[in-house]
Amino acid sequence: MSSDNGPVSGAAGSEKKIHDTPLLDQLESGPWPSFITGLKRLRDADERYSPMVNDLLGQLEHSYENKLGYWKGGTVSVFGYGGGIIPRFSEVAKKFPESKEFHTLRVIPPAGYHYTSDLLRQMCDIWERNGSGLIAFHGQSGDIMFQGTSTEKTQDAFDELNELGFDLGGAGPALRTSMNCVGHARCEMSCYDEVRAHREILNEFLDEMHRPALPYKFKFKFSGCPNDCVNAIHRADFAVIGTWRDDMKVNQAEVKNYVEKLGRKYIIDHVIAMCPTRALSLNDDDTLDVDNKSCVRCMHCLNVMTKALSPGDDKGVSILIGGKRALKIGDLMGINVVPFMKLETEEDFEALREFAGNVIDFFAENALEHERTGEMIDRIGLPAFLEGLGVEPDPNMVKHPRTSCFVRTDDFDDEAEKWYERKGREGGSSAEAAE
Amino acid sequence: MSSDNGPVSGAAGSEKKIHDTPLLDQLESGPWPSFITGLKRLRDADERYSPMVNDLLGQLEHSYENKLGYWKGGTVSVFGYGGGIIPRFSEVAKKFPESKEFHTLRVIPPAGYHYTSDLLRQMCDIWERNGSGLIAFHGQSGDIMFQGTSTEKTQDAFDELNELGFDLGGAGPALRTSMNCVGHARCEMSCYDEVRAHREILNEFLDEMHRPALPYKFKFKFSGCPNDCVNAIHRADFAVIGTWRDDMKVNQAEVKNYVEKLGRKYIIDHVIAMCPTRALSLNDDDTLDVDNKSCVRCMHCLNVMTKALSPGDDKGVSILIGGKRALKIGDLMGINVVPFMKLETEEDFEALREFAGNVIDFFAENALEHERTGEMIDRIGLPAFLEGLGVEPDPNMVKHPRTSCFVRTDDFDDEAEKWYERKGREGGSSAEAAE
Amino acid sequence: MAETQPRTPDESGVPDPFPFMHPLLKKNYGNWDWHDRPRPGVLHHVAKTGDEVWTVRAGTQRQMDVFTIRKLCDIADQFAEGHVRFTTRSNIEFMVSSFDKVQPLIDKLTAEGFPVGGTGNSVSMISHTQGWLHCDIPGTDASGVVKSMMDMMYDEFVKEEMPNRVRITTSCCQINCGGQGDIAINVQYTKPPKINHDLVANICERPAVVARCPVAAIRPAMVNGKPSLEVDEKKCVCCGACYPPCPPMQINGEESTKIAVWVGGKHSNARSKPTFHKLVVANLPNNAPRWPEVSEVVRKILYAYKDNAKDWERMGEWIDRIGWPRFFELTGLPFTKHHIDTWTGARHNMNMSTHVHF
Amino acid sequence: MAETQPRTPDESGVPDPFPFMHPLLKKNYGNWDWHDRPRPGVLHHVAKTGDEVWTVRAGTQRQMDVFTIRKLCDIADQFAEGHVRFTTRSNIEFMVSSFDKVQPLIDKLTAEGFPVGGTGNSVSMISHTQGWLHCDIPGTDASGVVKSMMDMMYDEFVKEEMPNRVRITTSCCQINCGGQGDIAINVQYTKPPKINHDLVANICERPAVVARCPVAAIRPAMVNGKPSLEVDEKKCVCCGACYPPCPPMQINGEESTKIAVWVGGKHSNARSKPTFHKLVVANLPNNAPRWPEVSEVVRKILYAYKDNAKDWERMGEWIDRIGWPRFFELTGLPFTKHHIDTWTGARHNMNMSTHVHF
Ligand code: SRM
Ligand code: SRM
Ligand code: SRM
Ligand code: SRM
Ligand code: SF4
Ligand code: SF4
Ligand code: SF4
Ligand code: SF4
Ligand code: SF4
Ligand code: SF4
Ligand code: SF4
Ligand code: SF4
Repeated sequence: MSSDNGPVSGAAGSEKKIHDTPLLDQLESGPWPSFITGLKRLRDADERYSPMVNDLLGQLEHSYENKLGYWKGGTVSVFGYGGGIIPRFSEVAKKFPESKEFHTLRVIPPAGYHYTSDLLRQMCDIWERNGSGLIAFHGQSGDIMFQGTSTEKTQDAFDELNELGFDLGGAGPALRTSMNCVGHARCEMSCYDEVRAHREILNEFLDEMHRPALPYKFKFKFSGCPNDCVNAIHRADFAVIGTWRDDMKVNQAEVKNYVEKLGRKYIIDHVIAMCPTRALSLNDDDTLDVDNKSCVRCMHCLNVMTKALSPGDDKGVSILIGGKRALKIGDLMGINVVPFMKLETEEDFEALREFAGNVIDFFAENALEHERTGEMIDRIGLPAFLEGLGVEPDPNMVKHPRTSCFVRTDDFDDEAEKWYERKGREGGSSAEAAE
Repeated sequence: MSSDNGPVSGAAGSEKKIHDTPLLDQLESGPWPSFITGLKRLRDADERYSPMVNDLLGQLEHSYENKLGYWKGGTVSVFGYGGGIIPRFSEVAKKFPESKEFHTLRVIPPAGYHYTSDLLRQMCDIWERNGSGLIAFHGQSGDIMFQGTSTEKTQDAFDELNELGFDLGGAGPALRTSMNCVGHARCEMSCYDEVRAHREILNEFLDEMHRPALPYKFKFKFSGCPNDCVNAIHRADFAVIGTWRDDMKVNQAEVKNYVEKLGRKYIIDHVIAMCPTRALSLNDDDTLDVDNKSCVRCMHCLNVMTKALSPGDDKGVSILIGGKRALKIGDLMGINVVPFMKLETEEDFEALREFAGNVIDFFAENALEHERTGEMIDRIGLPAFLEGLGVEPDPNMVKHPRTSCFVRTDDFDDEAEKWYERKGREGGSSAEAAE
Repeated sequence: MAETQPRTPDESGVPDPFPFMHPLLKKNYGNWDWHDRPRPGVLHHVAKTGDEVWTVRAGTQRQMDVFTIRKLCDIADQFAEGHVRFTTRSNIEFMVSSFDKVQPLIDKLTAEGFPVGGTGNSVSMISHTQGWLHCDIPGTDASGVVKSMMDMMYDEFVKEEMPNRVRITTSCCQINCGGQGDIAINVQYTKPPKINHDLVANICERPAVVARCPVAAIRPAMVNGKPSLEVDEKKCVCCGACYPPCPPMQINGEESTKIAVWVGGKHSNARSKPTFHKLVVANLPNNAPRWPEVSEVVRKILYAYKDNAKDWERMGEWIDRIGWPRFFELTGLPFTKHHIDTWTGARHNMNMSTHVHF
Repeated sequence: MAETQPRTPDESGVPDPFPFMHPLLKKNYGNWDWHDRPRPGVLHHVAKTGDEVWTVRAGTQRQMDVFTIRKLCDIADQFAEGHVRFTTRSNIEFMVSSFDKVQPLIDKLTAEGFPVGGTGNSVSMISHTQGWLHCDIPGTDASGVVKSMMDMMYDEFVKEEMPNRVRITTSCCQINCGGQGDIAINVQYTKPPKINHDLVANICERPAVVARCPVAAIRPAMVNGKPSLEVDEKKCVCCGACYPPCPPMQINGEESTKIAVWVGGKHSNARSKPTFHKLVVANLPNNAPRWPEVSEVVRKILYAYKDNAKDWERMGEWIDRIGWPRFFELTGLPFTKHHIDTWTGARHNMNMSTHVHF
């Protein structure tokens, strides 16, 4: 049980006892920046929030003692919106009255997490006026989390942030805040304009975010290449990941430099033998043989030899649907439902928005309550999902065709016809046929 | 509808019409040996069976016309046995009366399928006396199939074969006939005495073969090494496959010969880069670097360089449980339940027999009717199966540990204790600890 | 007494092979050193003792008449050393102790119509099941399919020109007594069973049949006042499992019984782990006696593999490298929704990555 | 009116980042050529225009007080160029246009207690969740666990001495808001929920709770005359999914709430496809405020990896090569029946081959 001693030495010299936190204090030592030290700084600073943070620390110490959490949910929102706030009411408010409410505002950051010092300072000021002074950059879904305010102050906090140009993110059974990797802004691997894709899609469906009405949450994530620096495949219902479909670019002179620097054996063991599809071979003259048709764009060789190898010119995205974590049926990764889609022209982006809309609509209409997109696909089968979306089956969607003979195939020939038709269509126009 | 024309020109000149077989006749052209030509030889030969084979051809032509089979099952057995005969009664016996019964005797061949010409001739003679003259070497389970005899002749056929030293194989819900690869008899990859293992186990449990009383069929198969030349993993409830656990043997001079003959690039692309665990590296002096701890004994490099590489000295077997084909829950492969077991001494073989007995017993007691061993394991979970057998869990049994957090682990520490105890025990005595 | 009391069997079990084994194999049992293949159809094994043995492998029709067997015996006696063995794939092998004997043996076998080959990186004999010849539930005839395909692939049996061995299987109903194959040619039903309601009550143990269905599509029902069974055709996956225990649930028929071709099954543990084969084409006609449509599909696959795979790559490993899109492109075969797994655990067979082949 | 009619929100959505982006990033947007890492914590990107930018990455506590944020802003203004970004892992990045500025910036950050590192083959910041600080269902405190582990691994953050990057995640309840990780440190419940039957009727929507259970272990029941819920403890897999919709089904407690450590999760598609992490140890005590037992396990795993993996191998790829037996040997950790999957599709995770590591 934490006891009280000493006053909160807040700015205005208010005379509230500060809680003893012997357990939390142990989290102040060690080289990594300490969140406890940070909280204490708040506790000891401005009276607008120091009492709240003092009691927060008290409750947290209480949690550390009893190894139990003491928050419960509730309903808090801002005018016009149904989500975006995570309301927290203390179950031990009697002991720690100042932090009896400790709500979090989820706020959408600039796409790609770019800030000026000026912007950050303004956010700090707003949060000192309207909250605890504690801000997290960022939540796992991508929000700036303004953590700790009262029901009363919630609207003001939002209003000020909103005036600054910021909007609330997602919570509940709704479209959620998204994220994109640094990509185009500072990465040579990037295969599409992540910021544009991210903003265009999310901003198109804001209604689904602000007024939760989906069967369950729905998340987009955007990575510029298969390195997937935002973990989209595992964590997004709809992952957009850059790739390319022509040959990678090879600078053989730079390849030779790498071979010279690292040695043949090193290159063979760490590049050639690590290619997942044996698409690489080192020639006897130290140049690289790339079998681009077998290359699966895993990025490995490009990652090792950044100066020698780069993505091709015919760039675009893959879309993987259905990633999520453990609840109910276990972790799911997204399935590659759109192996390739161009994303350059206005029409391309339009097509992406349309496809995203279709997926959301299908989800809204077909998922059971509290069922994620991936669970729905598992339940109805991928073919039914594709049919619902009007997406044509493609071998890149599967690791391999079915191994089970338990299926009714009497319309196989009709289905085959669709394939031949499609190939005919593509043959007329696409880049693949031009090879 | 096949019509009759011409007499059966059998030995004794009997005057039965031979059936027209225009469809079957089309299977006589082409370079591959024709079973139809063979059947016609029988039809045109000895009157003891030529009428039967004539009508058999008639019925078969009828099947080819209508694309339907016309056999049904029934009950036929020899004295003292409950299985081993596949009874066939014709549904079109009116049209083809001489082949109205066409039973098959499943007979266990010499382990490894070794024959003398003399032995084969004796079998032919017996089958001319007691059957159709049609013999299959061998059925997919490993039996010699003496195909086509009447209910009446079945016992005689068996008696003669049995006098010759041959016994009936399995059918029905019973232990089935097994097979082993050529192995020790003519293969340098072989890691144990397949003939001995095969014969000792099967002959121990003959009762389960001859008097079917298991929930469903149970099959053993024996391969001398992981090349698995009898397809044991997919097709056996109990697969015994040779392997070794010390270092493979490397003759570096022969390695160099291979590199010289085939070229560095070839060896790198076809051996080094094809090793599934990147356990190989080609040194700059054309010798081979083998990381034996990472090698999974896949056989590939040994297969390519038969003169340079061979299995180590500390040989033994892996046992995989639960393979089967499609019915009910889909194809299953065996799970590696015993990653390593020595198989050299009398005690080793005794231990194998005992383990096999335990598995059969567990199957007999726990499987549902018409449930194969693999299906049972799927239903109860591998841990329960291991516990039932008193087999300790080993990481080699799994591709990787569980990825699902849905499990109750409150006795984790007790289970951990068992592992440490076992490691302690092994540390005292085993080869692993001696590394 | 001979008539009334039959002979008691000698439960002798698996026979000892040593009395029948070639003397050099017996002598060097467990003591071999290395092998190579001097030419297609011939293996050359060298024992640690220095002993050498040559093996000549030849194709047979498996289901043999005694005259064929006796002819092989004659060859064994006259051109080899009286000892033979059969392989897992029903090929016959003649062992000889001197290389001199190899060519005459090959010549004789060839002259008598037994193809010499099936070794190394060739197409070996198709693993063979029963079919119309003997089985009680067949959708097609195994022997006819095997003969037709082997005729088409004869050259690839007697040569060793494939990237690695090609092991083909066939199954004459969806029970699939044939194994997994680099290529598998299997009956695939395409319609739910047609029930002869008059017979069900007498012939079928109804609860057992209900239990046999993998998707619980069968339920007991009264039809025309008789106890029978009903199939929910929306659920039925046309597996045919109900047919053996209940023959009135006829699964076969012109409309229903089709052939599917699968690829990429593998039993060996060499390089990649063993795998199941995967669907390539379904709904091919069951076109006895020669199955030309099936033959054509198999041929396409075989030669796409031959022309494109790297040495040592098995069918499935080749496709893993080049990717399924290219496989379908190279073979000119279609990819459809039916290729996408819908069975339990289907998700495990999906592409949950950005690894994509263009 | 200001009081009675609140402000209508400007539904502005995702803000445009360009006004905040470093000018060189903006200028070369989509036009970068290559990069390298001159030292741990520093990235050097070269654009096709020839422009160069250096990025210095530093660790933060994510959950920051405004004073910490302002300190970072001061550093950005004085030692960098006023522009920063945060990474997927809550590290902060300062972009500068000349290499000269790198060292002073590093020195300042270090002096102020912000570790510079987390790039390339280092251990980066642990992905961080809420825990006792804010969540309504936590089993432990994320911030405390992260702080404790990062202290232990500090050296590996500021150096680049790992075979490849190490990405660690933490989740403070079994809902797992943290992702997959090379190493994952997650709450693992070990007991079925304890039900406060007096509260169920008032607080819980019973059918919704019943539906939430993945193994159908919950059934409606009358307890002490009140409608409540019952758990079949034999079936219950202690997942905690019933707790959020029904807080009287308390899943947390000293006896129940333990920590499990997992390894080999991977998000990138580099070389191998993305994977889930796998269980290594369960039942570790939830020993706040420093979790020494967890720390020790993580340390063992980390250094076994560091000492044994080859360059570019991620944790899971390393283990795939050396094998799980050797992983358990090198770390000294136990393998138990609980490591053997029992969830739907368990079979897919079994070793169905003779590929064995000795
Ligand atoms: C705040 C945050 C953790 C953090 O500290 O970063 C978080 C916190 C919560 N998550 Fe989460 N999740 C957060 C990102 C995630 C992620 C990661 C992601 O989005 O990439 C996941 C895994 C991906 C996914 O969507 O599956 C995640 C999977 C869950 C789940 C399980 C969903 C599932 O289908 O398996 C739940 C439970 C639920 O939704 O019923 C959940 C539920 C919750 C709740 C609302 C608990 C609850 O049901 O009451 C937590 C509120 C904590 C609080 O008091 O603020 N949270 N949650 C993250 C959101 C911050 C933000 O907006 O940026
Ligand atoms: C004869 C043979 C095919 C051949 O021509 O080689 C054969 C023929 C039959 N098999 Fe088979 N199976 C034969 C080897 C196999 C194999 C291969 C093996 O043993 O390696 C398999 C796959 C492995 C396995 O055991 O799963 C096999 C899987 C089946 C199954 C499916 C079992 C399953 O659990 O999925 C059945 C159906 C059943 O048992 O109910 C079956 C059933 C049958 C029946 C008895 C059909 C029936 O239920 O009435 C067939 C009798 C045909 C006949 O008239 O002789 N047969 N059957 C093979 C046995 C010959 C021999 O004794 O040597
Ligand atoms: C004779 C036979 C065993 C028997 O007891 O009958 C046999 C004999 C040999 N096998 Fe086999 N295998 C035999 C069936 C198999 C099978 C089973 C099958 O065909 O159904 C397999 C598994 C096939 C699969 O994976 O589906 C099999 C997979 C192998 C492999 C692995 C090849 C691979 O890369 O995947 C090797 C290694 C090699 O090729 O060097 C091998 C190697 C060998 C060697 C070289 C072993 C040796 O050192 O003597 C033998 C000569 C092979 C050759 O044909 O060149 N044997 N071998 C079988 C001949 C069958 C036939 O007539 O065609
Ligand atoms: C800044 C950041 C993106 C962002 O928008 O914030 C980023 C930036 C870069 N990543 Fe990443 N990655 C970032 C999170 C990730 C993540 C997600 C995560 O950590 O949760 C992953 C997936 C991790 C996983 O698989 O679980 C990720 C997997 C990669 C990889 C693939 C590595 C691999 O071999 O598996 C590369 C390639 C490489 O290492 O060269 C990569 C490469 C890069 C490069 C080199 C790209 C480039 O050319 O500029 C960037 C510098 C990396 C470095 O630290 O040396 N990045 N990168 C993220 C920094 C996180 C941090 O502070 O530690
Ligand atoms: S995902 Fe690709 S494009 Fe995006 S930052 Fe990572 S490496 Fe660069
Ligand atoms: S990107 Fe990956 S798959 Fe493609 S060649 Fe390089 S290592 Fe191989
Ligand atoms: S399984 Fe191995 S030991 Fe047996 S014949 Fe084949 S290669 Fe030789
Ligand atoms: S046997 Fe297989 S795993 Fe072992 S080194 Fe050779 S190729 Fe690699
Ligand atoms: S595959 Fe079917 S039809 Fe062919 S033998 Fe086996 S059970 Fe009979
Ligand atoms: S064919 Fe198969 S799925 Fe259809 S009813 Fe019969 S057993 Fe069931
Ligand atoms: S992991 Fe659990 S306790 Fe932690 S933030 Fe997510 S829901 Fe809350
Ligand atoms: S803890 Fe999970 S498994 Fe147990 S009753 Fe609750 S929801 Fe069901």
